[in-house]
Amino acid sequence: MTSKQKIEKNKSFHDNDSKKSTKTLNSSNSTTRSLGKNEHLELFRKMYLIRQFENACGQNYANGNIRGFLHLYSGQEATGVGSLSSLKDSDYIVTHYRDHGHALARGIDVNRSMAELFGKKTGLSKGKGGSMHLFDASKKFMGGHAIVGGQLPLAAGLALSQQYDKKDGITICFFGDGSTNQGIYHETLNLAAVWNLPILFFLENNMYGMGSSIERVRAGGLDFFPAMNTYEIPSMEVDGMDVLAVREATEIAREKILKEKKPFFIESKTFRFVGHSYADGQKYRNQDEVIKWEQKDPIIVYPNKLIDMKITTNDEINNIKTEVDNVINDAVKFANESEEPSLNEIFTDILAE
Amino acid sequence: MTSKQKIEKNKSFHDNDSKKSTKTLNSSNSTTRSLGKNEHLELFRKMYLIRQFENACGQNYANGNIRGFLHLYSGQEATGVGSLSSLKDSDYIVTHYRDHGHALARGIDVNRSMAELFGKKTGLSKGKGGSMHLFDASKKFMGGHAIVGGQLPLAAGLALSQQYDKKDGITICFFGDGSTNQGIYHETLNLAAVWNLPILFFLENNMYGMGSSIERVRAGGLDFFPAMNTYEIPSMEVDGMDVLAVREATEIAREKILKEKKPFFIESKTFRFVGHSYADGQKYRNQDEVIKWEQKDPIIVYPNKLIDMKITTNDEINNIKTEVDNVINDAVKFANESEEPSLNEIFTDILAE
Amino acid sequence: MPEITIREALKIALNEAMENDEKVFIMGEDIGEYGGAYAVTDGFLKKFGSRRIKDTPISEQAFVGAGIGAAVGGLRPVIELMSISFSLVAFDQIVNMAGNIRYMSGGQISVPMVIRAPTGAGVQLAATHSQSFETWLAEVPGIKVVCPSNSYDALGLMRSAIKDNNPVIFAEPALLYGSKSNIPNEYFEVNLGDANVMKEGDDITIVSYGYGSKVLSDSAKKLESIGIKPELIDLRSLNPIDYQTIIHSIQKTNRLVLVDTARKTGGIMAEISANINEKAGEWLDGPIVRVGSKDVPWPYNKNLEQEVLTDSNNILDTIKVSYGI
Amino acid sequence: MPEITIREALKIALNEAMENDEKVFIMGEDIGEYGGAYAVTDGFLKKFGSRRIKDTPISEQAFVGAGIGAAVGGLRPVIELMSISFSLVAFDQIVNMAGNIRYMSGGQISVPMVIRAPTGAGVQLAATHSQSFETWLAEVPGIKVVCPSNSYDALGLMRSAIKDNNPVIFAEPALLYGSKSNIPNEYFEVNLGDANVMKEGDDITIVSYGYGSKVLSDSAKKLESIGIKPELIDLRSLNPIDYQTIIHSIQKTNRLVLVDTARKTGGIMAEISANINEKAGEWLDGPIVRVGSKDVPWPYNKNLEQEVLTDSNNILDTIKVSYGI
Ligand SMILES: Cc1ncc(C[n+]2csc(CCOP(=O)(O)OP(=O)(O)O)c2C)c(N)n1
Ligand SMILES: Cc1ncc(C[n+]2csc(CCOP(=O)(O)OP(=O)(O)O)c2C)c(N)n1
Ligand SMILES: [Mg+2]
Ligand SMILES: [Mg+2]
Repeated sequence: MTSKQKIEKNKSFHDNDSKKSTKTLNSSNSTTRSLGKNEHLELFRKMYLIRQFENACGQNYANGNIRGFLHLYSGQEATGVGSLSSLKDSDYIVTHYRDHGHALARGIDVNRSMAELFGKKTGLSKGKGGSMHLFDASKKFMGGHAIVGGQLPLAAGLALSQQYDKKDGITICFFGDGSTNQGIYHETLNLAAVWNLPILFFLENNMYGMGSSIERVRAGGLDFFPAMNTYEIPSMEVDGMDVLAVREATEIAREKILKEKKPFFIESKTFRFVGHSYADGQKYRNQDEVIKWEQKDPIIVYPNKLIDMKITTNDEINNIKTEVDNVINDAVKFANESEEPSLNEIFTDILAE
Repeated sequence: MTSKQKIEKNKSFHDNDSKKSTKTLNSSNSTTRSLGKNEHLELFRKMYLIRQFENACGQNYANGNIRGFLHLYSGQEATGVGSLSSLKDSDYIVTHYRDHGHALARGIDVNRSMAELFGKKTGLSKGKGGSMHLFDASKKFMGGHAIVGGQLPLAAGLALSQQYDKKDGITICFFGDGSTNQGIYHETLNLAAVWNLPILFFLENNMYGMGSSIERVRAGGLDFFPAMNTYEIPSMEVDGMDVLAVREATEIAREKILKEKKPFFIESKTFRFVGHSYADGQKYRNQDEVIKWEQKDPIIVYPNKLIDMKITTNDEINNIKTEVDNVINDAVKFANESEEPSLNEIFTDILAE
Repeated sequence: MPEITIREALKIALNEAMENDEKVFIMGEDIGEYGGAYAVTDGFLKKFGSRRIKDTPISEQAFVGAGIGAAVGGLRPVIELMSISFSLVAFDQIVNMAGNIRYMSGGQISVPMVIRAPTGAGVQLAATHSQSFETWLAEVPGIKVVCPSNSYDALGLMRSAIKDNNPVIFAEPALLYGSKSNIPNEYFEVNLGDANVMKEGDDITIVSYGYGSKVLSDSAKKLESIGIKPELIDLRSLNPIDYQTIIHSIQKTNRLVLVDTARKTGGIMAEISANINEKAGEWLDGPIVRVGSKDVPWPYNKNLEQEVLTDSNNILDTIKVSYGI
Repeated sequence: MPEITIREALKIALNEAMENDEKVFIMGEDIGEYGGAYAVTDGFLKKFGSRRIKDTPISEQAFVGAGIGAAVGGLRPVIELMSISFSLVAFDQIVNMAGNIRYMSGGQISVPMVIRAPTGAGVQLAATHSQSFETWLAEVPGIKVVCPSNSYDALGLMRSAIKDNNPVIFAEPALLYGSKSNIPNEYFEVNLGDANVMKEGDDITIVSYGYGSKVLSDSAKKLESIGIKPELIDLRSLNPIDYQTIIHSIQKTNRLVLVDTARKTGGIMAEISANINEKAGEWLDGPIVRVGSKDVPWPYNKNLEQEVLTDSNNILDTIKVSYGI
């Protein structure tokens, strides 16, 4: 039985017709086996790339090469990589300021990403956007948005353009648990539902919005997907530390969106291993909690499982790590050595012709 | 069995613990009998007062005495009168632009209300607010707000002040079905729930937001109360054309709010017999629908029931009507004869000392 | 040269754009079944269908934001707000998203979108519904803002706005929908950013826009009756502002009066006054004078509202006092 | 005369108000457990408890609106926004509700509320997080707006703001939280609406506020080194504006330079320029000159951001050119 059959059979997503509640989607050994070795290694490579990218960012923030606000994705790699591995070139991606992971998972150039964080001319946005605003329109990666919740209707509009032009793609929109407290979240869910937009609402529930535990600032507790009922948007919960489960959930969601011609909602339970931004001392949470979640670190758990299942070897994993470490070193070097944008650049890119 | 016992016994409100769904609250004959005659007649008097006030407004809009936007409450009288008859002096009232009914139900001076609509010096706000902005702070009637949904957090803040000062009152906030599409609705429900505010969210679901049938612009259909589940706010649905049912629902809600120290949500299904505002040609709906609802006209149905049940007589009802007609005539006369505000008034009431 | 209302002019422009360009669609509250609060899109739903005429929920944040997204995705949305006062609930989307997204992406993205909205006071809608937020939006670098005062400009500006590849705020004076003027039979456009010399004159330059331009016409007659020949300039565009036309005019008249029917303080005329003083102050024989509505919230009462609102007498009185006429 | 930072000054004022008046409470995102994004309320939750130190959801519309309601209900809320850029999502509540409710009720209601928010660019937060919306809010008739540039003013203005019976926007220059200056040992307040003559001088009046006042101090030194004695005025209050102090100064210097670290176009300095020209233009020997940040969205890159941001050289250069020095 393939993973997908399993899911469909167990109806383990939340559908408004069935009114059944969701089970958390986890990958089983059979799911794991259904993927080719190269795909597995690519998933690992991407997750490790993100982690090392974030580590390099941390160092370069400390030494002043990167400035402004820096929000790291460390810990959430399985969510970004799993989900985006199921998308197609025709799909739009929209996300918030914690965007490095999504950018790299989408396959955006590592050098130009790092250069953007360094504010260099070679950066994705010529150094004008910085960490919170990564864009690569050629890969349909439409930002990187720093106003909490502000990206949601942008994504709905992109989905509207796909529906309007009868294109085949969908739009995935990432957002955090905290952003659900913005009214625009509610407005966008309703609009997408009423207009049957091909949008995948992808909640990365890492339990905290800055220093606020979501259970403290939200009525209804930790789970968001049940509320999708009231919008008539089918939903699914997934273990966000499990890259294969996330990948599978996204694959199912994408198909449902295109087949049933309506939105879908995935809630991925995940965790950031680091502070909200580089400046955060994390007084608001217990280190025990962090340590508990680190047991699920996808960078460690996933390759170990692949090795256990004899899908790959320690050596192969180490080779990938070495290769990625070099990529990151090169990216930092590239960013470092890139030119500063010329001062005239302040006046360009304001208005289109 | 008093009406209240009946309700409690049937647990016919929507509680998040019981997860039972609501039955519509209707008044029975026994409920009707539980009220004294004077109370009944007062409920009728207020409803009739509102209807005649609105009729007078219509005429005076047509002849140019009232200008700007005019939104009439005709058809919804049972909702405003029923709910506000259960409130106490310590309770705050906040509403939207369709506010004449709530003002009169609260017992605000008819002359000064009409004078406000005429823009006169003797008006509640000295003619500065107009139809959409009736205020009487001495009666804790805090407006009259014309931005859809904008009044919701104001009400939450008033409830917060009651909670903060450990006062006994609650705040009732009226709003329409259309306003639920504003993000601020979602934000306020969540805030009130998280902070356990003593607020009664009172939805007047008249099925239309201007020309938009709520089912067309809202995912989740006609019923709003089930969604309160997701905010952990207990809720109740009530027949908004039935003044006694609304009164009872509000009484229960008020007690629960004060006892359980958390918000409550009432959805009153009602109907406006007239256009959204005076200018509305109602192209968007079928006259049949209007006629169907007019069968439930509380101005006709309620007194007939009281007469049938021998609680009152036709003569008594007619006497009330005559008395009210005089009150309205006097109010129009008062408004007409009142002075215009002096032109200096434009500069006052901007900043407090 | 048919005489048509501004409402009709807008209708023509929108209808034409819908017919000529499949990428153009219209959305807003009650623009479809209801026909639009000011009846501009009346009949459109029937003609173009619900794919292209989209009634929205009362969710300005979401549908303005979705308009931005649709524009980024290659469509050309025309969004109707029922009042420019309601832009406030969507201000973050307009200012921070539409205004900045192109810059933040280093020019990878453009937002070809029009937001239409009735603006201004004068119909007794009181404090929350009578404002003129186009003056704020005109300060946002990534957004263009225009405002017509007659049917010719309404049609010509709307044609240009829909073709423009940037977010354009199209403020429509609420008092002027029914106001009539002539349009030519041939096709024309009005360039976004070009002011209009409504009337030539040698003695004094008076600048306004939107409903203010209507007020100017009245004051011109009064000024002429006392022997002063004003040159009247209708800005038409608040961002960019056509300084060339203004400076050209004051080089002739050496006097400048700025008229706004929005509140005097902080409006667009403050910027023009400051800027002309810096750039071309040497051409002036007297101080630049601003006339604007009073700095108070808008009252409901008719007399009070009229007292607040700039009228042709205010202009006349101010000119008389300032220039000692 | 202890030397303290602006952060500490704000902390003192808030702590004192909380101790003295039970009606005062503070709310905002992460002001409690986290201690505040800029650590102004660090330790307050422990001291005052969760009834009076309220962590809010990320729902600016709701909690700003609830602040208005609480104020109408008799409390004295102090609301923290993490950035004045986030005021945009609550703009309707601030502008339309807080600004108009008193007027619309004919004076029945007052809104004694303070909204604190870091403002301004300079720390590479890019386009959406670096703006200065106090310039817009200062145009709303029913709202007061202040902005301190040093610890004395931060303390004195905050004391007055909390006691004021109106909505007060308290803009805090993000770049200055750690900036130190002296405060006296005795109790004092700074009146909302009073400008501060930072430095007396005869040759030229330079006006600014907030971070701009800091920049002024630097340029003053440079000006003095070339023999020009500037009089420096820190507005402190953007609404109302202390025109008396400005006019008094130009009666002496006959020259006026207006400096803003917000964008030049449309800022508060445009209004002051226009207004002084109208009211007191006869006292000036040369045109009023504005210096402001460039009219572009805020870029992330440090050099670009610094190029956009007004600095003391910009002031010097502008003065040199304009006055031919
Ligand atoms: C409208 C708005 N309010 C506040 C902020 C400040 N802020 C930035 S990120 C953040 C927390 C968001 O949390 P969440 O959505 O859970 O995302 P996460 O950071 O956990 O990925 C806050 C409050 C903002 N950027 N925009
Ligand atoms: C933010 C905002 N958007 C739009 C409007 C215009 N408007 C006024 S009333 C209304 C309909 C509201 O419907 P509902 O909430 O159902 O109340 P009802 O009129 O039915 O009582 C609309 C769209 C507004 N006043 N404010
Ligand atoms: Mg989070
Ligand atoms: Mg309704």
